[in-house]
Amino acid sequence: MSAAGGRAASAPLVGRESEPTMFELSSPGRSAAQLRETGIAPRALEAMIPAPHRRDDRLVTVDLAERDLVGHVTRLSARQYSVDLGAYPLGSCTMKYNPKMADEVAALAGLAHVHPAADASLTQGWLELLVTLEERLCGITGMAAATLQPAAGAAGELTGLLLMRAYHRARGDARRRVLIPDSAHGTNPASVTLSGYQVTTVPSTERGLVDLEALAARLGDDVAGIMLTNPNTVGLFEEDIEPIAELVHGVGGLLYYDGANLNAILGQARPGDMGFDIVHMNLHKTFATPHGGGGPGAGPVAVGESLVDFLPGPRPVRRGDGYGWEAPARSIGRVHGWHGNALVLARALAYIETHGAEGLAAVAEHAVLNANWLRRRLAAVLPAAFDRPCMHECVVTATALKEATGVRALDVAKSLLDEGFHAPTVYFPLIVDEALMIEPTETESPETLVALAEALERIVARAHDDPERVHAAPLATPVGRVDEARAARTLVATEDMAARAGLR
Amino acid sequence: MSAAGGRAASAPLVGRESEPTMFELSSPGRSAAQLRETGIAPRALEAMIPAPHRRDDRLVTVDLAERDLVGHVTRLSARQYSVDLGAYPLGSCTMKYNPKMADEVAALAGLAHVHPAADASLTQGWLELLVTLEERLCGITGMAAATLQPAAGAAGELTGLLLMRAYHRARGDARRRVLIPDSAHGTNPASVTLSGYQVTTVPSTERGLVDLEALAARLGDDVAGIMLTNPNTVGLFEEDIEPIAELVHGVGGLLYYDGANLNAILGQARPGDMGFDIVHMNLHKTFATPHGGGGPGAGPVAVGESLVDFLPGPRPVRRGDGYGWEAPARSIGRVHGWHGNALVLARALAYIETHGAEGLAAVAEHAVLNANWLRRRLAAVLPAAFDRPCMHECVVTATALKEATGVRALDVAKSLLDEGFHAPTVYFPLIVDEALMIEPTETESPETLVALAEALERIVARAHDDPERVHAAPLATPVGRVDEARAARTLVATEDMAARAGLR
Amino acid sequence: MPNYLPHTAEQDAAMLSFLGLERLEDLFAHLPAAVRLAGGLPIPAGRSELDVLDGLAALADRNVAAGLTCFAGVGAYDHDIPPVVRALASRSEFVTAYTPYQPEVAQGVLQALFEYQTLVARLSGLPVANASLYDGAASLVEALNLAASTTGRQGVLLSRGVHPHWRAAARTFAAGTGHQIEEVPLVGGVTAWPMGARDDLAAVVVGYPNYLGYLEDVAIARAVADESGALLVVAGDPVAAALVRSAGSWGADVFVGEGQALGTALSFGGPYLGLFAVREELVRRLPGRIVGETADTAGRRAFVTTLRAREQDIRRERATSNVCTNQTLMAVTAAIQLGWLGTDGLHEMALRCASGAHELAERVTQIPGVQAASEAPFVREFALRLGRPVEPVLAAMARRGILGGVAARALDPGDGTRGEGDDVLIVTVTERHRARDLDAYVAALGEAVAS
Amino acid sequence: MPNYLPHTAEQDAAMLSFLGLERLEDLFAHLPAAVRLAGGLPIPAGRSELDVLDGLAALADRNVAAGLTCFAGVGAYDHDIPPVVRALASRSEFVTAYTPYQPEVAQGVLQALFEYQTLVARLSGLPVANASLYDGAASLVEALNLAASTTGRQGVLLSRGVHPHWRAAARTFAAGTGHQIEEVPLVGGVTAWPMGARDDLAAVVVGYPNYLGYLEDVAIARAVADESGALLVVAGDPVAAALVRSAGSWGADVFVGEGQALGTALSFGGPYLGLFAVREELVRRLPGRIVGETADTAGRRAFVTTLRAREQDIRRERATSNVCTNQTLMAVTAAIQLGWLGTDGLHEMALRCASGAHELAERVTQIPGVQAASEAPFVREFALRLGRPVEPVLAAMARRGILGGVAARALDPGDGTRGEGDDVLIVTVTERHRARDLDAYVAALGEAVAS
Ligand SMILES: Cc1ncc(COP(=O)(O)O)c(C=O)c1O
Ligand SMILES: Cc1ncc(COP(=O)(O)O)c(C=O)c1O
Repeated sequence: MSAAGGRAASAPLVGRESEPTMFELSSPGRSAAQLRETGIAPRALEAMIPAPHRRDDRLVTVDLAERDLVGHVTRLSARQYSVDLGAYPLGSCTMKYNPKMADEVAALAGLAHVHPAADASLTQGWLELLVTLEERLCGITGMAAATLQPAAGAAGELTGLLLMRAYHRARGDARRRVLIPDSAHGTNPASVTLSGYQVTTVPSTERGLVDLEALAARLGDDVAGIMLTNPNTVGLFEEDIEPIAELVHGVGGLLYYDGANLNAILGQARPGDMGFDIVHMNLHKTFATPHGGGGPGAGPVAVGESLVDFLPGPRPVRRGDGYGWEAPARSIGRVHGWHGNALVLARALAYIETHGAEGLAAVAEHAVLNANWLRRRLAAVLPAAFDRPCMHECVVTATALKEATGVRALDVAKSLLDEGFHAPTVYFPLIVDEALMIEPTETESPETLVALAEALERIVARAHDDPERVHAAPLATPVGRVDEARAARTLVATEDMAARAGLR
Repeated sequence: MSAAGGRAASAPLVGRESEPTMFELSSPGRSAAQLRETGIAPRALEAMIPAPHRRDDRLVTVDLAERDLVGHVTRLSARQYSVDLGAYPLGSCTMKYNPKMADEVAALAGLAHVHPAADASLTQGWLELLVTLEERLCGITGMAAATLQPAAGAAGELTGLLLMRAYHRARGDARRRVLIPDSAHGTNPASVTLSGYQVTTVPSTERGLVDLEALAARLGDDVAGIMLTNPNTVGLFEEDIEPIAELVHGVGGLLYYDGANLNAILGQARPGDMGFDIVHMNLHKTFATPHGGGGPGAGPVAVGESLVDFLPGPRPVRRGDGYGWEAPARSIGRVHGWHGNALVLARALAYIETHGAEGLAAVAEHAVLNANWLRRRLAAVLPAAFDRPCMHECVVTATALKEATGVRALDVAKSLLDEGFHAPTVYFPLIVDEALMIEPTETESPETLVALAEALERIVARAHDDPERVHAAPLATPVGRVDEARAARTLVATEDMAARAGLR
Repeated sequence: MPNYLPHTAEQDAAMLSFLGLERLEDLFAHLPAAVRLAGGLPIPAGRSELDVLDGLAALADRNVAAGLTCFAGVGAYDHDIPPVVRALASRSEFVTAYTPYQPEVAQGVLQALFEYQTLVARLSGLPVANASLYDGAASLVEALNLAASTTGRQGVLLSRGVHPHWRAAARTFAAGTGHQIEEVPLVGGVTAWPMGARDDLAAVVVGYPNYLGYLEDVAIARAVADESGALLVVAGDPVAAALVRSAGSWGADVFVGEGQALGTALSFGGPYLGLFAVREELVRRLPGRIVGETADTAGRRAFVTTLRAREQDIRRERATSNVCTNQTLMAVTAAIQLGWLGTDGLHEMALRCASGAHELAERVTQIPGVQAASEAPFVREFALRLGRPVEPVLAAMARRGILGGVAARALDPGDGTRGEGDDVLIVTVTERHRARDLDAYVAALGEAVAS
Repeated sequence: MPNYLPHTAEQDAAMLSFLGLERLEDLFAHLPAAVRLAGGLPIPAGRSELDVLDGLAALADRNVAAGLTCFAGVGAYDHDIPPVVRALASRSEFVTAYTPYQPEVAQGVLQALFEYQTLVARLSGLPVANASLYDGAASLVEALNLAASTTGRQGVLLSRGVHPHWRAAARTFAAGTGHQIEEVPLVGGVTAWPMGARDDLAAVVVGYPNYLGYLEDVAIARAVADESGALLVVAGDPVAAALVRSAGSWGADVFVGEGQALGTALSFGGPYLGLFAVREELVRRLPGRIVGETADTAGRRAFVTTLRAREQDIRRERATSNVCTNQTLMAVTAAIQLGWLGTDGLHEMALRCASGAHELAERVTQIPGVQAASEAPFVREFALRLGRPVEPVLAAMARRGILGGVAARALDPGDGTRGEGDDVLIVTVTERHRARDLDAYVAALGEAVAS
């Protein structure tokens, strides 16, 4: 017999058992679907699909009652941490509170029920929305124009690099290398590779910033550009951005801004004003479109004047009284199946419009205030990797703690779960040993920061008193530490693989 | 300092701490509200409200950030069991799955944003909805007309009894007593008292049914009527309903049907056909409008021809091509501030329309099937109080268990929480010793029934092996057994009382 | 037929056979043949939920009122409910739970109700509130029952300033309880209380503001009650409460009110939220449920429904209230909405309502033929005398997209009177109204009374 | 300015003083003066969220397309999404979580993705699926990268039956990877494959059904691939998959598809859901995330993202994919929608689409001047030749409340070609269409082409 759909023992409220998969809950003959009355006569499959194409078996998916589906999914949700439950100080991820208002925007029938191929005359509202968002993003970044097509940050990176490539090509300039600091997020080098360029790594100084001399040494007229995050991934502002820009521009290269950390500088500084030519933004970070457990996101790319003609197309544009589509003259082409993650874009616009200029500046101020307060407060127990003012996040290191107690950054992170907080990012950036990358975001209150600091202090104290307990963490969670090695050794990625592996 | 709004340690996912109250999270100067731009000039309070009426202090409620409000309420929700998490076999409560479709009905702007005093010409949709629901409820119960005003079952009872009273009064008949079986729900005698009648209790037989002889002995021409639940609160169908009706009608009394248990007979039998004159329904049970953690409900009252003129008014009626309001000739008057719990009524209609005649009959069949299966399956461990076919629920008794092990019905109930199920109703009906009243409802699958039975079997076995563990239950829940005596002894019903009691 | 049942045909058969039965109908074999329904219910066949949803959406579209700018109030207010409140209050853990009978797994609802009780107590200026009643009318009815059981008397002086529908409901239920309700008329928009001590008086009830929107001198009502040893029941409004003296500070024994304004949509009149608070001495007579704070076996803070000895399942025929199911979800919603508004937001919101109302009152009373019904102070609603029947005026305004208010005589108190007169219109302003809405109102009313 | 920040003024001051600072701007003192923004952002001031919501709702109202009966498809389908799916998929635990980096507190998302992977594998007929990619186009791009890295070759034979936008995207990204894409034209609605072995061929890509709706003989594509040792990539549709042979059963190495039809609204084109499944041998080359089953320290079943050695944060410049954020929420939604549909529901839904499409195809091809673009079999969409430009026809139909389909030439493949011709209209039927909708379609098209 299949598993019981009405037993809640996997909900942390009443139990610690595992939740059956929907396939274990499945029972042939059971069904939740209710299809409308159409009045259209059904036809025999045989009369429509000739034998060579016809499935000869029934495609078996799963057979659930609506009640059991609801129980299952609700219990799964109870097994999931989220911003709405508590703080999520995950560095580089900007897990701020996502205003619920945006959910209602995304649910508007007039936005949600529009076919992407409908003629522009029938989608004027959407086009105005997209054009407005593009203008706002350009205002925020200090750029000339933007494409809204990229579906996430990494897609934005690759788009931006292809723009860089097209720009150089158009000038008959076959450059080959792109510089990236060693602190960069892993998607940066991956995107460079996919764009057909080669990565040249630029080391960081002991201050956590780009090594200007090393940079200069790596420059040459085969350098297409540099990819920078500013503030960078250790949370520090690249104070030498002006000389960097001058150097790179000096050899004819372009500056690419990885905007994942834009939250720190909203209304304080603009990539365009720093000399960047190409900027991608992670709307799912800075502009509070919720992250969806891993996605969707949106990664618009804004560019300076000299790159506008290369933008992906078609682009939504103002046209007389209304709006239409236009392909840029030397467009690199499409980078999305349609027009980008439109509903994510609508959410971001809603966020920008509620905040306005002052509100966005206040966001950055409080993101930076929170991070610096935590950095200072934690100095005694988990010192910052670089002892200077940070921006929206701080990277601390557990190296000393490990040496003294054997407790590692990972153990601290897992213990934090038991304290009622999501863990920070660990072991990133790679240039910091035993890194814990903490990004509180501006929507966490000072009281929450104190509680978080106290929790970390308790954990560090416990590491000295009772390291075993810290190694054993987490204990309060639905499952304890997970055997990741086994998962990778014997891949069990589907219910059917589980059955073949004798796990069902 | 106030408590941390971003710490999730009260969410069972990561902790077992208590959640601060919203007042503990409060911090003056903090605010979530965003009011619209109106363009209307604000006026000084002094210019509008004269001194004797003006508040001289600020009404302090609570001061939260939106992010902390969201965290707080989300964590509270994680501390709450619900049908959507798992089975809720709470006897007499019909905690069936509530189709989500009805939530969308209740959210329709055209229903939710209608002022109740708007003229009938502006609310034709609502009027048609109400008239249609009345027709359906009459069809389902076999009655002539219904009022939709009562806000819950108990309000329906009192309305029905006032109708009974008006009916007798109109005939110049000043009757004084209403008969109620000793198994009745507590609201029944309370309603009788509030209607100005006196309660005469009718004992049950050993078979769990109304004692016909005792009933006859209590009849007289001062008897206004009898209130019955059928199936009654022990889950049994009053098989003597025909002679009962004959007896009561014989002395000029009326039969009142407490429809809380209507789920059992949908499409199988109708109160009207059994001889009942007045029927209230709990839409929040039978018709799957969710119970809201305690309400809202809706308790329409349907009546036979002879009572129609007394119904509360104004009533929605069909009028020519459209719909209007009408006050019944000898109406008892209003029983609700407006027209009843309208959005609950809309949900119920949606449920009825999706099911239709056959669907409702299937509901009853499976509610009864589930209850009987459980009764039979549990016979060895928790015997039914009355060993005969039950309807939608079965009452089992822990008397033998208590004698053998000291484990009581309450202990069994609390242990069931640890097994991942909500507990059944305990110690009701009062006529059964150590009662556990189990109503699985039709939306729980056979697999869930098996799991529930197995859980009860485990608990009973444990009661024999390790009674202390059963007494200590629940252990898996956010709090353990609660000191109810202390709560009643020293009432702490508000944050301010808690402060005065030194609890803050 | 919908698919909400999880049973497969094979499972039905197996379960029946476990019971020694063959067909589902055998489950009902012990029902007397005469009462078995033959031929099925006389209602239509089922349809898919999507079809049903479409049908109900089409009905909803025929509610013209939903699309009008709403200046109607009188106990049902068109306030903004922000998305965050809707999102939180609709969490299924709140929506699909039952009454918190098992506190160990119901701390969510219980704590939310404790918070709600605190907020209602603060609004009322009284120390203890219950966990909700059906609506304002039900709260009034329960207040009369409480007063009668406390004083052992039956007499009620009920101001005609109390919402006509609440008065009607009070009269309906008095047929059972035997309360003797005397209604006290309004003169110039406020209650003209009779003087003189009486020995039968259980309660004196005053609306503050009254249903026309006017603020009455509650001190007089208190004096009238004191003279006869009766309880004073103040029927108040939670939004006005942000600006005016609390019921408690006027010396009320009981506060009753309609809480719909706190996060619940107009909803055609329900489900709403009955507010109820009392002096500490009356706490053991509180109708409905009440949540108290206590601890669990490990000493952790815990909440539980308490004073259950009052409850109908224990007291049965000795009970003074039969309320069981209440309006928990609306109470939870109110706590969330008040949490969103906060101290300053509630004050600001009320101030905006009042500012708009005062501006509108000034402007419309400049329209020839339109007069204020009273010179008494008001907060966010007020009454006009149009000197002509109100309904045609409202109909004309509706054609211009405005729900112009509530005709006093449309609120039938059920006592044969028809309110304050055929020409009285009650107008309400909320924080949702913009300057252009007021302009449109003035224009539409001016045009309607000019024609 | 909105109120999403929890800091009070006093708290700001206290925190600044803890840092030895005076004003918030001091936090940015170390930024070079030249890059400090003076005068604030050149964007409008903030507004309350309710005002913003109103403004966006007004924009939304200007999307006429939302109100039309939708016969447009081609990778974006107007299927019913039942309330229960919306309610479950919008639970904030799913919506507001990050990527499941801490599996101990992310079993909800992880298990849902495991279930999604299982369902995609079953739909594709291939054993392993990933946890989603951005959309169908992105899946195609990743499939080409996978094929190139597997074969060490760059050549691609890409049928013009594959969605024109996907082809366009493939071409865009090939500028970086250096893939040599050759498009293979359609003849009579199906691909006219070139024969002959080649040594540069990494992948052969066929649409099944193709973007015009037609079912092609995938065996030929398989043979073309085999001849040259290339991988076969089948671009399929999850709804059609219920009725036609799976990609796996045709011998595909990689299945790619657009999953929007599984519970995601039309959404003006995004966020959608890229489906991706492969043969077991290719699993270690899967782009994007993949969830695997394992156990925790206590032996309890647990899920975790796995094969992370492939991931960009480890591989950096050696990575063959840069995908990080994906479409998890849409993947979770798809699992829920498929859970709601169930085996029989999915089949029945697909059958209804097909029945309606075949009826409509028969009827419209009786309209003088309207011809089927191909005699090839189809499932739920098909192409018509109108013998005249399509746009004016669609405009006329829109005036009658119908979105009549997609003009083939509106789908710009970006290669200079304009699809299958100016007169080709692609028409899609879903289970939402009723008989009266088909009637209206036939009438509207008839009228439009007659004029
Ligand atoms: C610094 C940085 N760059 C790029 C990315 C990639 O963005 P996405 O995950 O949206 O593809 C991230 C996100 O993790 C990031 O933190
Ligand atoms: C048998 C019975 N009668 C009456 C009632 C009262 O209904 P309500 O709670 O809606 O007032 C109930 C509900 O608990 C009940 O079970």
